[in-house]
Amino acid sequence: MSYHINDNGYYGDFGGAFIPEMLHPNIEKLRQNYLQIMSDSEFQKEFKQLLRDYVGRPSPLYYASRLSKKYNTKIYLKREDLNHTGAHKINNTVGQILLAQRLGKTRIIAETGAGQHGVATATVCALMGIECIIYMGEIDIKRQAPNVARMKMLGAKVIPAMSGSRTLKDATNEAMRDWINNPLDTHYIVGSVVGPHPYPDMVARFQSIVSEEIQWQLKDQEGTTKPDYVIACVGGGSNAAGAFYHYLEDTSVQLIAVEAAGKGIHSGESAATSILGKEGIIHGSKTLLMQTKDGQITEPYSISAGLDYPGVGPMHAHLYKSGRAEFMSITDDEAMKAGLALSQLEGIIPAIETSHSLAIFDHKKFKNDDIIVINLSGRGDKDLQNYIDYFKL
Amino acid sequence: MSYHINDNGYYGDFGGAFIPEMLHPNIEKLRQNYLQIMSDSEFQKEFKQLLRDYVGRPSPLYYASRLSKKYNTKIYLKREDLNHTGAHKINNTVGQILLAQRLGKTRIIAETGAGQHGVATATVCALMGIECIIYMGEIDIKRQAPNVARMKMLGAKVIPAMSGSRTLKDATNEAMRDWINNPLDTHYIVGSVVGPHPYPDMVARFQSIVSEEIQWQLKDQEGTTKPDYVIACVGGGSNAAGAFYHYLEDTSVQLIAVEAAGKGIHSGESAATSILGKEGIIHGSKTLLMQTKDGQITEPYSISAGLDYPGVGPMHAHLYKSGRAEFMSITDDEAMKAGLALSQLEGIIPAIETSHSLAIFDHKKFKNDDIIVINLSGRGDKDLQNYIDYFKL
Amino acid sequence: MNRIKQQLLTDKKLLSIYFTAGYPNLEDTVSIIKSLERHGVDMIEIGMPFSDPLADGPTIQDSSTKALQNGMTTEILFEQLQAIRQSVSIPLIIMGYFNPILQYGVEAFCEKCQNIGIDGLIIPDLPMDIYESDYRQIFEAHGLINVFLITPQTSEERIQYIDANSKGFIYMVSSASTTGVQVGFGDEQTSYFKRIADMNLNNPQIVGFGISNNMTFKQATNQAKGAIIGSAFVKHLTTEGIDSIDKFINTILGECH
Amino acid sequence: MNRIKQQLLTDKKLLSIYFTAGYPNLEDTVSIIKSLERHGVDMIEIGMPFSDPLADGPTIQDSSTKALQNGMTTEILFEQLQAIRQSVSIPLIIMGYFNPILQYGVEAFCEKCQNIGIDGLIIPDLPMDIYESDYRQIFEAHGLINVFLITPQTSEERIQYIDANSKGFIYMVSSASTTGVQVGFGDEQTSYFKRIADMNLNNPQIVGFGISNNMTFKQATNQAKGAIIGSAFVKHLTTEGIDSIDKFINTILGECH
Ligand SMILES: Cc1ncc(COP(=O)(O)O)c(C=O)c1O
Ligand SMILES: Cc1ncc(COP(=O)(O)O)c(C=O)c1O
Repeated sequence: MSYHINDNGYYGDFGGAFIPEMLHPNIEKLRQNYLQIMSDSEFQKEFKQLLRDYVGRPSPLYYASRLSKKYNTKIYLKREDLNHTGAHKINNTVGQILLAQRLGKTRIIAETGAGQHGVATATVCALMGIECIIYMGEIDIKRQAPNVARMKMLGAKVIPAMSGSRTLKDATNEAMRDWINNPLDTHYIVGSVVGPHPYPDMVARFQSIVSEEIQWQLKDQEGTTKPDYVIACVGGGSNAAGAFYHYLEDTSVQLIAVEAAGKGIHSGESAATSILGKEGIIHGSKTLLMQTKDGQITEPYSISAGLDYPGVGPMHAHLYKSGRAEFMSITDDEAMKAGLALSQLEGIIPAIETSHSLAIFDHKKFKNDDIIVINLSGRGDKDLQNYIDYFKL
Repeated sequence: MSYHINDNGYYGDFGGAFIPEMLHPNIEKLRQNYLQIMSDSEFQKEFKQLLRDYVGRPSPLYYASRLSKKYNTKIYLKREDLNHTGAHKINNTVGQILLAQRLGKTRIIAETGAGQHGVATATVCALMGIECIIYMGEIDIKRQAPNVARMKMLGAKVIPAMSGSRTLKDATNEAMRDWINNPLDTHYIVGSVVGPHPYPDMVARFQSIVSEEIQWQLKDQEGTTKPDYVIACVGGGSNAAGAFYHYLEDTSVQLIAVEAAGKGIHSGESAATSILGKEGIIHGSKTLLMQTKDGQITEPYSISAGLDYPGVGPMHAHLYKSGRAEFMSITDDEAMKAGLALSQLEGIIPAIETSHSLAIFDHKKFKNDDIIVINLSGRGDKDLQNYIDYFKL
Repeated sequence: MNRIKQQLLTDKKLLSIYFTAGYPNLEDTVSIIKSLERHGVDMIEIGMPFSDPLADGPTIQDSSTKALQNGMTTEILFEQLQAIRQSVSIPLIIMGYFNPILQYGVEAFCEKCQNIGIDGLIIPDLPMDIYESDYRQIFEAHGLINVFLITPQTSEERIQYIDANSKGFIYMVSSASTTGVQVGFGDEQTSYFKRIADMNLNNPQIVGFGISNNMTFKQATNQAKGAIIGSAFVKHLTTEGIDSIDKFINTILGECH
Repeated sequence: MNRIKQQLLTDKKLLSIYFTAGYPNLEDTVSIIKSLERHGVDMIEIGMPFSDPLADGPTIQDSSTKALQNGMTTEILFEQLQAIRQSVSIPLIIMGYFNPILQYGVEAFCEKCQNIGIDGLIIPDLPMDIYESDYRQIFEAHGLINVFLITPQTSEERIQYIDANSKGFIYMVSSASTTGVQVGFGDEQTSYFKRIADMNLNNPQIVGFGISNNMTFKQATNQAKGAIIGSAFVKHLTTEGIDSIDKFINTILGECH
């Protein structure tokens, strides 16, 4: 069984491009060109150079000795929090802005949840001098205020999404509407491995730099390119896709995807898509999503804006259904505690999204010689107020 | 003429250790041991490994093409903003915490202005599991709230300095008092190239990694290890010391130090130490400082908490007096504008401290083939509220 | 013969009206349909409300949210329409996003439509290639016409392809926009209308998006076979309620139709 | 003979009092000095206020800030002391941080002190090695004794070195602390006092820091030659003003001295 995309744009049963005709020209142009553009050597050169000189790659693979000691196993943190703008999201936006330029686009739109993708998009737009519009749920605008401020500093226009749950899902709807209304000059920089084909594959390829680096970094430090486990949180699934990518076909490496259980999986306030979801269509792709019996998309909940999404990317739906990856879910409380623990054990304040991955050690035992790589997808600066309020610091 | 420290702990006429007897044992122990500890190969190995895997070094040397175009010259940004915790300060705290461990210390104190050094100190203390107390002026606690939140998340205790101007100078006094009261178990991690010998030299050596990297990075990109100019802002002077270090003796490389002119050099609200200061003693070293005729230390002012200090390190006093470096001063308004400009030109939101360096292009013309390296000492996340309020974004 | 095809054979310019089922009130569906037919509308698109109608503008989006809050479901809609053919004879098309249909079961959905007497479907997020490979057979087995869209950005080649695979009419989106965004037609649209007319397609075209009064209706149907009004009608329902539908239709068709 | 040396030759235990010049009021300096002598104090340390007194605790720090706000300067202090020797005969020591002295000019400062009749200086942030190399000659040329500190952390070797270079007494800091922090002496201090006494230094020792009442005064002077009170006296001035200095001295020395 393959875990990569097939020629029709599917991962197993999931994927495809369920899009309104209005988006057809844009999506089709992307589909026809993305692989060729991305494999062009000039593109690769420019991409790699920006990743190095602008983003600050390679991000370190840091052996967390105090955390390892606490759980009596070997834990490496892949430090995407050290990237410019503070999360893995920028790997993708750097790639897509170069692609957008080659497609002749002069206006960029994006959706954002935690604001990290919005900031990463506003950043590359500033870098290239391109107009930038960011859609963000009204609730998320409130709970991720620092990132809203950053987008404004970077010259982007932030438009609140006022419908539905006023979070990531609704921001995505608004971005798609914008694209429908501005098909010629605009490129939509989707922020995760979601949306119609070729987005999931394209974003996964841009993020695959993460596991590409893990391979040689682990080789340097442990003498093997293969960890026993790779662990990542899943909102849409881009940081997980990046961390899993080069290990997808090698089943000796166990993959663990961590979702947000919010106030508890069965509390009615959660975003644990794989467990609670059913197959369906959201934002242009067939995947797992949380929905009513009637096919209405459910409003998810998580304390973490970046995981507060009712779907997962089609790659992850496939990894779940096929059993290739283990899916776990972590509540708000567990995540917050794990975030504080990492801060005080290793001096790294993680994004609340990432804190979900860090919380699994209280649920799952590992052997003392297991090599575990956790994708530390982002830093917690954007979440400080939430942490402070939560812990009454 | 040498620009490095001499055997007596002086840079030319400046430096020394004007300390109360109560600090003598600590300072003396440091002085006797720092060079030996720092040159120990185990120490170097651990230090370099933490810089790589934990801090994320090397920090990129990024060619800022849009900025270069705007000013018709070649501008490289040394990306200390990409370090873990977001500024150059951590280079020094990683070094000092390793040193403190070797000196058998179990409690760490530090002063902080912008909060970057406080965060960097709290970070390494969490990393090593060592108690951490941070002194911070009450005014700075207000204007750098995100960093206060970070220190708390990291488990540090933040104690407000309520005397004097309630900024960096007063926090430093409090930290010294603490050290006097706790001479046995405590190491004081000074955050800049200030304080009694051997601090200025020790901090400069830890920060010298910055120019060490610039040399080979520039060689890679421009075929020469030597830029025409190296530019850095100066609060106490540590980021400048790091960026200048390996170029100090090579006068073909011009050094520019940028100070905060606040509301104008002669407004009475400024921190332009070299221009306004006279020789004297502050925080244990003989240097240039802003003071009254009567030798009372003046309360400085700058919109940037990290530059809001009435002294400069003795190395910089010497660079000023000898003419080795050119000193410029930039007002609040000029700095804020330059910060916004970089955000929107290059997608990098700088710390307000750093924005001062970026503002000099409106004061000084460079040739179109000049190679200029600006030390981008930190990111602006901590300053977002100030930027937002200032520009009413 | 399918009622849509029949209606397309008449030589009048067709007025088709979209409304969101369950809006303004859950039980308004049947009254609205009857009223529309009574006042001269030629075809009706019954909108199945969806939580995330990404091809629609704020008006239809809001009406969908309200309809769902009113309790509208696929099941209830089918119940409401159960006896519709006892009183209504113009073509009825269900317009809905694909996920609710998928959850209902595509085959079950089509069967239900057939039993009720629905003539066609418009599913904005079911692209033609997926329809062709996976669903055409089912739709056709139940006598349902699936209507495809073209836009000003659709390439000539793709228009030909859509035309070749369409069985009733082509839904011609007047401009690149989600519903309700346009305010009137300018040169760009006029030349687009002409360009499509000149292609002499097999399927007649009905123009949708941006039609809100007699002028835009006339512009739209100058060369096309008909026009669809959505947002403007939903807005009318919001402000005027369901009792003055005649007034709305009259302003569209002009006083003396 | 220098008044300090003379005083040290008496066999009584010496009480030395520190106060901040210009506090509580700018003009209190002379009255305080006179009152202290009148009520039996053996030696006085006149504190020159400094903006950043980093070896002092909050009490002395606050009094310094207030004194500066009151307008105290080096110039004014010298003016106030100009005629002090007409009425006061006990040793007078100026205690101040080095920067104001440096700005005044070390030589000019010493000359002024000599003219006034100041006997010694305590400059906490002027370490012995710098004093030795740069300033001893100047101080001695003007008959000034520079007093050095030792603390519980000072090594035996360094104590010997300080003793060898001291010319009056050694200021023995009772414990590692900025002024005003201690509340009483425990075992640690007692054994420290004993350890120093056993060294049989050339210079007598006067204990400072943490002396606030008769008990701590007695403990401190059990083996040392005398004790210096700073924070406790400044606190007394703050709460009681300058008129009840006798009461303060009495509690320190015990009722029947
Ligand atoms: C730090 C961080 N981690 C994870 C996520 C979740 O996104 P994804 O699942 O695409 O990695 C986000 C989204 O904003 C994020 O900011
Ligand atoms: C980002 C940044 N730059 C510069 C400074 C000034 O310090 P220094 O002059 O020691 O580099 C600070 C101090 O906090 C800082 O945070």
